[in-house]
Amino acid sequence: ATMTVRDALNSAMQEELDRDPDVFLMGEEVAQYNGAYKISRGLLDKFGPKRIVDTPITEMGFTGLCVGAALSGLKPICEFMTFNFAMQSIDQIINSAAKTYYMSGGKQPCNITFRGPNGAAAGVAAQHSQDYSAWYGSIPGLKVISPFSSEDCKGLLKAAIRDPNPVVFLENELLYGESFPMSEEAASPDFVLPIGKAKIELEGSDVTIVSHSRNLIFCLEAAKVVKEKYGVSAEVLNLRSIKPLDVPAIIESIKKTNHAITVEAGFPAFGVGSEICAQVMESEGFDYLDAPIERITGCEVPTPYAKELEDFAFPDTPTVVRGIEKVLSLGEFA
Amino acid sequence: ATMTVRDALNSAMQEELDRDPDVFLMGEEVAQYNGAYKISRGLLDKFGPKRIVDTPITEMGFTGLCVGAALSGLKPICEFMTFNFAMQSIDQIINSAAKTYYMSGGKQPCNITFRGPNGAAAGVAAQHSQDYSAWYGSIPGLKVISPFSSEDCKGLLKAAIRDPNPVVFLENELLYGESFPMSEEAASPDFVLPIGKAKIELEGSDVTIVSHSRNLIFCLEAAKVVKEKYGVSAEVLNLRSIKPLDVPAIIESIKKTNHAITVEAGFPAFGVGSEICAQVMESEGFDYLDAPIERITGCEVPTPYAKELEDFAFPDTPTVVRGIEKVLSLGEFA
Amino acid sequence: SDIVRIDLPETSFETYELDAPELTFETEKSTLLQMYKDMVIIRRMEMAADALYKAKKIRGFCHLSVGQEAIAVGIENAIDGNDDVITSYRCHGFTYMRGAPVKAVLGELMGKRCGVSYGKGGSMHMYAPGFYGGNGIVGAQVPLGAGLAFAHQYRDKPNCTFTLYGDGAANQGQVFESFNMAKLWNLPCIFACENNKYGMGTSASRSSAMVEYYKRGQYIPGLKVNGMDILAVYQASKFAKDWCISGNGPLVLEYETYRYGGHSMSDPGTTYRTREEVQNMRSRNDPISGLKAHLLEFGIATEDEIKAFDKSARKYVDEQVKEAEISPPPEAKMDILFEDVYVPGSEIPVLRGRIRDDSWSFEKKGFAYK
Amino acid sequence: SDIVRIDLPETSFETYELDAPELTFETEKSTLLQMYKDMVIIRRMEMAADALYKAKKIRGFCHLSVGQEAIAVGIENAIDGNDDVITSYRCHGFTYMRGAPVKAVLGELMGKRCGVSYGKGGSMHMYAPGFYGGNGIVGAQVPLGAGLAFAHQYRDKPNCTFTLYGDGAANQGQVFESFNMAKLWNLPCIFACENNKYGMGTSASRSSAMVEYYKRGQYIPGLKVNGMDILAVYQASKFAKDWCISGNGPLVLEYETYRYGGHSMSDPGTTYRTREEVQNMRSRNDPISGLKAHLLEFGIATEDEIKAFDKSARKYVDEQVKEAEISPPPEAKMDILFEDVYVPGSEIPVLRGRIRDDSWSFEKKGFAYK
Ligand SMILES: Cc1ncc(C[n+]2csc(CCOP(=O)(O)OP(=O)(O)O)c2C)c(N)n1
Ligand SMILES: Cc1ncc(C[n+]2csc(CCOP(=O)(O)OP(=O)(O)O)c2C)c(N)n1
Ligand SMILES: [Mg+2]
Ligand SMILES: [Mg+2]
Repeated sequence: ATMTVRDALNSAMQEELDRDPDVFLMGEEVAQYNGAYKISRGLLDKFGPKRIVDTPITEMGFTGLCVGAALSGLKPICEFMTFNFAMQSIDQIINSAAKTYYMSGGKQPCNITFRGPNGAAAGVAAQHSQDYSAWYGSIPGLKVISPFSSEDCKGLLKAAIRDPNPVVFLENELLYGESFPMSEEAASPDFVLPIGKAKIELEGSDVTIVSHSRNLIFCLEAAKVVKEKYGVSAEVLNLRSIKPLDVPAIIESIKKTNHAITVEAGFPAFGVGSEICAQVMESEGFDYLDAPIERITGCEVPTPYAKELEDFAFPDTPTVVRGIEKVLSLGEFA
Repeated sequence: ATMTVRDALNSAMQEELDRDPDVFLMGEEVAQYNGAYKISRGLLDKFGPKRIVDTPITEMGFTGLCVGAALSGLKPICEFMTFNFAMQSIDQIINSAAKTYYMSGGKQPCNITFRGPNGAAAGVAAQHSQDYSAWYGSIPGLKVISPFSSEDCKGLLKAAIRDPNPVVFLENELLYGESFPMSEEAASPDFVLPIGKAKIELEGSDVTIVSHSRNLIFCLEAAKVVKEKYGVSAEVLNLRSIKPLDVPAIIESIKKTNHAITVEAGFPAFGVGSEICAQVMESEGFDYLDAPIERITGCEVPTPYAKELEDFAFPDTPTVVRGIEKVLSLGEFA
Repeated sequence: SDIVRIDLPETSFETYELDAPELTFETEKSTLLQMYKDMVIIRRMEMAADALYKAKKIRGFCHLSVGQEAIAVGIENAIDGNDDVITSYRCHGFTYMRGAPVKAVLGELMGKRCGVSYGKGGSMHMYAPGFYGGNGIVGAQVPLGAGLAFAHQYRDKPNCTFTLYGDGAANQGQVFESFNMAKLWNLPCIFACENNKYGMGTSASRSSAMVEYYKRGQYIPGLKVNGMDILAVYQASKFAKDWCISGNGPLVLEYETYRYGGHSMSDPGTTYRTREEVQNMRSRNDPISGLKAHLLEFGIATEDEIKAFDKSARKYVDEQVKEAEISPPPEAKMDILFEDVYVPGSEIPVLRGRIRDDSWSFEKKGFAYK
Repeated sequence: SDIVRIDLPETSFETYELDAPELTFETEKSTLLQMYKDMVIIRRMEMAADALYKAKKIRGFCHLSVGQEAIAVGIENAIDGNDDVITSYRCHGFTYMRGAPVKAVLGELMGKRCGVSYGKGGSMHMYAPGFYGGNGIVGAQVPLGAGLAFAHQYRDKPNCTFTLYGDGAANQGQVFESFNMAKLWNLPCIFACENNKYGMGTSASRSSAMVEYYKRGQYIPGLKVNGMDILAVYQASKFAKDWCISGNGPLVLEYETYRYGGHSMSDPGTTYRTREEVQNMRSRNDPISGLKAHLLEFGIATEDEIKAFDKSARKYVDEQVKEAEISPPPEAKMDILFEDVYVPGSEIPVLRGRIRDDSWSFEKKGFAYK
């Protein structure tokens, strides 16, 4: 069977709302409007206005309110219409949610899930297109998830909601409508994925492609291209989580392939790829590398509106192919 | 002659306020109180309440107000009591200041300087100790400066105020009272340093230590230690700026030393050191490295209060020494 | 004579800690005529945008102000080029009124190089002299507007800033932070709430504990205005400017208005309100029909003349659409991509491409590593 | 009898859209006595903190509430353990009143393992059952408090939350965002402004366009209380709890108070106000002296008995100081450093040290790479 990412997220919330009366969903347009992107469709009808709560457009306020409810022992799911708007409330996410457990010497936990679309959609320009993976990923006290497929979304959102720590769950608007296979096991309400384990989406032996979220589509396509063009066997690794970063899985793959590229849609500097390069360099994985790791990233510009320019702003299949060619000294890099 | 960092910052502002009537200073306690850390001492007396403006404790509001004034052509210096509080207004810094020039296709510049202490002071715990270098450094449209000495502070703050782009100027509270030599040239009101050029604080031939801001103290001390202990000649590079990052200077030094460590006080993941590792790995500098770059960073914990633990949370001289020993296979790493 | 005397209905204004503007005032016939033409052009322009969006020639978000035209046009007639305006993403009418040609607005929507932001901003990010956007972050423009007003005061200029925001935005904390500073410092800032009754799918009463937006400055006087009547908008806006430049400090205006369409092109706008409600507003309160009645009543134009205006407005917009459509998009070139991140001459040396090899050097004016 | 009748002065309250609490009420003698003892202990505790800071045994920030003790004590007497309290960094008195021993407060200040937060939080980050901090970010605790109130409502519990903030914090946007949600959703939240006249060096009138903080909820009723009179604080706080649990929704309280010392230990507190002002408050309005007069007046205690209480409070605090002083700090060990980042059993596998070799593995319960 298949399921869209939208439905996977919806059923993850539904199951957890069913399972635990302390779970509630709060955010802009989540209730009566069924969600700006319809992720919460039907939840108001099923769980009523006490548990599915529409808010005013006051991110700082409702984020803080959700964190307060979490400090009190409830398990809020705090939806951001997009994570761009969470920049208004990032102080509450970091200073109130992520740090309190530590500051209290372990007295005051905060079981909360912040979720919503992260990164660019199509044609929404600079203010609506930022990818916050690395920012949140840098914060001790947070866990940061960036799922790809419907199974990822379902299994990891449920894990996030159950996790006793604050979790940032970064979705991708352009994936919401995508369908993915859904195993029987994953369809069960008991299905939960462990946070922090990368997944090999495609096994291969010649080059490791490390990516997360929607860019995996391009990675998988690029893997096909290089297979056909050069007979190259690419291994595609879906990080699934940014914090923790499954470095052991990356290293293991590199030991096999001796080559790696990273692919992400965030700004290049201080990004996910940078951290992976640094961690591989300082690990035993380094000795297995036959070429430097190549980073494929978003371009270092605020996202332009016009398609002709926007097309340059984020990774695509040809760019991933170029990255593979580069680390393997093929094509233009031969 | 010598000058404290505090006085250097003060005179930089004073000179620019003198030079350009469009420059004004706004922030909490900057006027009547002479600055929470006395950086703006005397400025109210000299320039009056129109140009030295005390604000309510409303970071989002006064940051946005400063950005609006900058869009209108004024040149605000927006002081944050610390950059921790700027997390409340980071949306205005990024979405309104950094991105507008691009979103307007170059029609709407924004000449503004955001400044204040960044990173940890002593014993101020988790909410008051975050280092934002990498976050701001990731944003195209911003320049990010992290000065060390009094000359850095004076020359670069003046450059920041004059720069037609939004500049984030990250100071360090623990450096405010430190004295540094001040050349005659630097004492002049015409002294301006170019943004983006790293400075060799100490020449050396065996290992490159790349750092910024206050940690350079430990780097210089560590250089002495390894000199005495092993006869190692360390080159200490003061980045001065996080965006742009002077990678050419780092590579040049590595070509000479073949070994490098990075030292910073931020959280380790997705940090300044990560980006340096990645950029060196993908450059010709890589071929000159005889060992992987070692990152010395803040510890991956929210900053603890008790000194016994806080001491573990940030780099110090012995840790820098260990880093050097590691890349050179000396001491415990021999 | 060229002058007409306007008698606004008693219901035009409601006041808070304030004496209402005069209901009676004089204005020039030509002004009313021009107001009419401008409203018609804005409406046509946005109807064109609607069609272009449906034809997939506009991407991403597109927020139309159909129904709300009286506000942009009324304000512009009350201020001059040295005054400032800033608003949210619902900005096409304001952009046009501040001087951008229709072609430049539609060109921007279509991501063309002839667009006001050269195709880099899109629907939400338009600028013009004295117009500071177009902001995509709800509420963020409000402190920016206070800053524009601060600059007027700093420069000792007798000017004001109209800072527009929606009924949904009116709850944002930074609005209140701006109120506080503006009052403390007596800034010539008009906080102007376009209350169109909904923020996306949320009605005012579900988002706001107090829906009398003109009172929400609390310690700032307020004025509620029938925002569907351009004459009331005009008179209130003139009053507001006058208030500010007379040194009275800030003012909160509430323009009561209505958007006929959905929140953005992706919202049908029908799930959270009834068709009757929309139909009622359209048929009874339309600002264009309202002004048309005045033009006829005052003998400023005949039914035929008005038809002719409408026709020529349509023709004009159609031409502008065509011109914008055939205009080229930005060339898919790296120098254009990397342009405008920093002010020319002050760039950082290299901006990175998606792959390191595509990085751009401003010194070389070419790829950095090739 | 054990009961006394209190007649509060007319000047105790000012109201906004509200009927004032009764000025006359009865309470137990023992309650008043306990209030006195608690205020004296808090004052002694903070004087000890002052001395310890000067002796460099406390690091970083340290914000004392000397002069403001009536608020923490008055509120605690009006609520019960199922109600919640949250405040800013000026939190020592509240922490004590919510059940933490003096030793644990002072221990935390000195970064000792016996501290309420085991030495990890310091002055600004203290917690106790029903007490949620201690927050170092001005204003941030206000939406958190609204969330605590939301939780009471969610659980259908007849409880309320006291959300304290300063006159400076009162301008923060998130305060208004919280007001709005609390009123919309009828949350049992008491927004309680401790107006001590200054936010750091800025007087209320220089930070706030409107200094009647009890009115600033605008659409939320408000009550101003003489915060230097613990009986008024007590009565107002009881009224406030009652208001909330009766389903009336939120309430804004303003406790008018004064801090005798500087903003924090690094502020002498003398550059922005006169010594006379401070002296006046101390000598005429001190909450402890005020209650002492009542104790004498009602014959609850004699001058000698009170002296004895004072002495024993001093002795008790001195002992607690000593115990805290000799208590050990956290051991300088990596497992303690890395503890409490995540809830045990749900940690991420490895947290990095300053150098990779110092990274910690929760699986190995030791260094990750050694
Ligand atoms: C901070 C932030 N939160 C959420 C959004 C998403 N959003 C865009 S417009 C809008 C509704 C705004 O309503 P209102 O202020 O009434 O203005 P209107 O659209 O009616 O003109 C929302 C929720 C956003 N752009 N920014
Ligand atoms: C967001 C933020 N901005 C600034 C500060 C620095 N700061 C700490 S306390 C304070 C003054 C607060 O005054 P008030 O709210 O009146 O409380 P009081 O200290 O008088 O109890 C300031 C500016 C901070 N901690 N957080
Ligand atoms: Mg609206
Ligand atoms: Mg105060």
